[in-house]
Amino acid sequence: MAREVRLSEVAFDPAALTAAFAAAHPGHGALASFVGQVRGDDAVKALELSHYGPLTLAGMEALADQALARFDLLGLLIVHRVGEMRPGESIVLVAAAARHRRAAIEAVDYAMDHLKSDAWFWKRERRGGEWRWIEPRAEDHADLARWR
Amino acid sequence: MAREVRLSEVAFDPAALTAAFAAAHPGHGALASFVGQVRGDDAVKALELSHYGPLTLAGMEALADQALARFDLLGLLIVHRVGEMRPGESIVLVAAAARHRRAAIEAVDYAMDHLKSDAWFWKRERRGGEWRWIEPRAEDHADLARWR
Amino acid sequence: MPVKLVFLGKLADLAGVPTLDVAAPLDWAGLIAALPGPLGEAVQGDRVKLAVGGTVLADKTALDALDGNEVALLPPVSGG
Amino acid sequence: MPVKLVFLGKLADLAGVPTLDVAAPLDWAGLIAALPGPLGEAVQGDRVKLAVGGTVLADKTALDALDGNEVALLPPVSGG
Repeated sequence: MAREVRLSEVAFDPAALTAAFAAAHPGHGALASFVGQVRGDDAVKALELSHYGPLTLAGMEALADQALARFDLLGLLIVHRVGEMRPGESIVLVAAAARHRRAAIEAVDYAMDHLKSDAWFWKRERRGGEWRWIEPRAEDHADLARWR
Repeated sequence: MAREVRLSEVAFDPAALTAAFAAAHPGHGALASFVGQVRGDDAVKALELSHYGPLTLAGMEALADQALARFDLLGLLIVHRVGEMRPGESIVLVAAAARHRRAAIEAVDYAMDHLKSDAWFWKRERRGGEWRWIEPRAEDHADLARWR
Repeated sequence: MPVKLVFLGKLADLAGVPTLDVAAPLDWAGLIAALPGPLGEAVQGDRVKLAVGGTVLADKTALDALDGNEVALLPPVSGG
Repeated sequence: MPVKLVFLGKLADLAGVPTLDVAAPLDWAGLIAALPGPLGEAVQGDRVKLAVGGTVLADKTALDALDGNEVALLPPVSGG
């Protein structure tokens, strides 16, 4: 069972990482993945994700362990970008390999809900020259509560 | 809003198709995908998916329309293989682009549940030289019932 | 022209052929009469559906296929 | 050695600096005293947590940071 958890300070290619993850789990049966990007359909010119070294990666690893314990997975990949990024750049990639589809899909859903509002990241966006800190929406908190 | 639904008689590359779908929806925000493969971890030597021309593709298109009506999507891609395939080959790919993650993830989950036990395919597998028809598991029917 | 029966999935195995031409017109009783033994029994099962000309019948016993129609015999599906 | 405060997210904006050294030892009252105005108010909010040496405190008012400790001030998170 492979667990791969990374922070990336630079742009990453989710298609290439997902293909490599799939290739590392031959005959897995089911592969679900999610890629979050900086949206390009509004006035947001840049997004910045900051993290805190002593907590962030360790927290992501603990999240991955929880997902592996909760769902019947063959492998889990979590990659989260930090730093400043532009519309269209990838923020986060989660991929899960499993024997059956719903374990893979639910693990991705679970990991994303936790990364969104229960992981050590702080996000701000720049609109019209002004940086503004973003907090999770009410839906994000409700989504997270589904797993408790 | 792009809806792309295909049957494939030959092996397809889910990573390349997903990357092309993502590129066709720049700035989408969220992209969820699922790939089902022939599992390679048991005695199954081959899998065959048959379909019925007058029903199968039209049914998949109707399913895609239902998903687009139900979830707030920017695009939806469904590719389903037919014919005989070997362990490791891809059977199905679903990818959904949306502004927000849960719409994309739920659309993939919804489409897969319907493709599994409510689409015009018939599946058999070959073990020890014998072909055996596969029916959905009880869980598959329960998964489908979640959406009703 | 006859009615063309198309057997899908395990029904094709039971039929031993993928298609079979039968005389038109064809109603439900005629269909069952045309399908001997295990195949006829299987087709009468709750989970087998019929489609005529690409349209699935809500009630298969209302089958009323005419010259040149294609009747598909559809056992439980399994995809993905 | 002092205690090093590390401000995350919007708290860094309020502080105007990413880090600040304060005298050790440092308890909760001392922390609030060291953080004037809106920053101190924000840190007292329910949703701000503290971590000492990479461990999040269950009760931030139990802060007891020693020489060389790093104290992170953690506002509500947002990732993904």
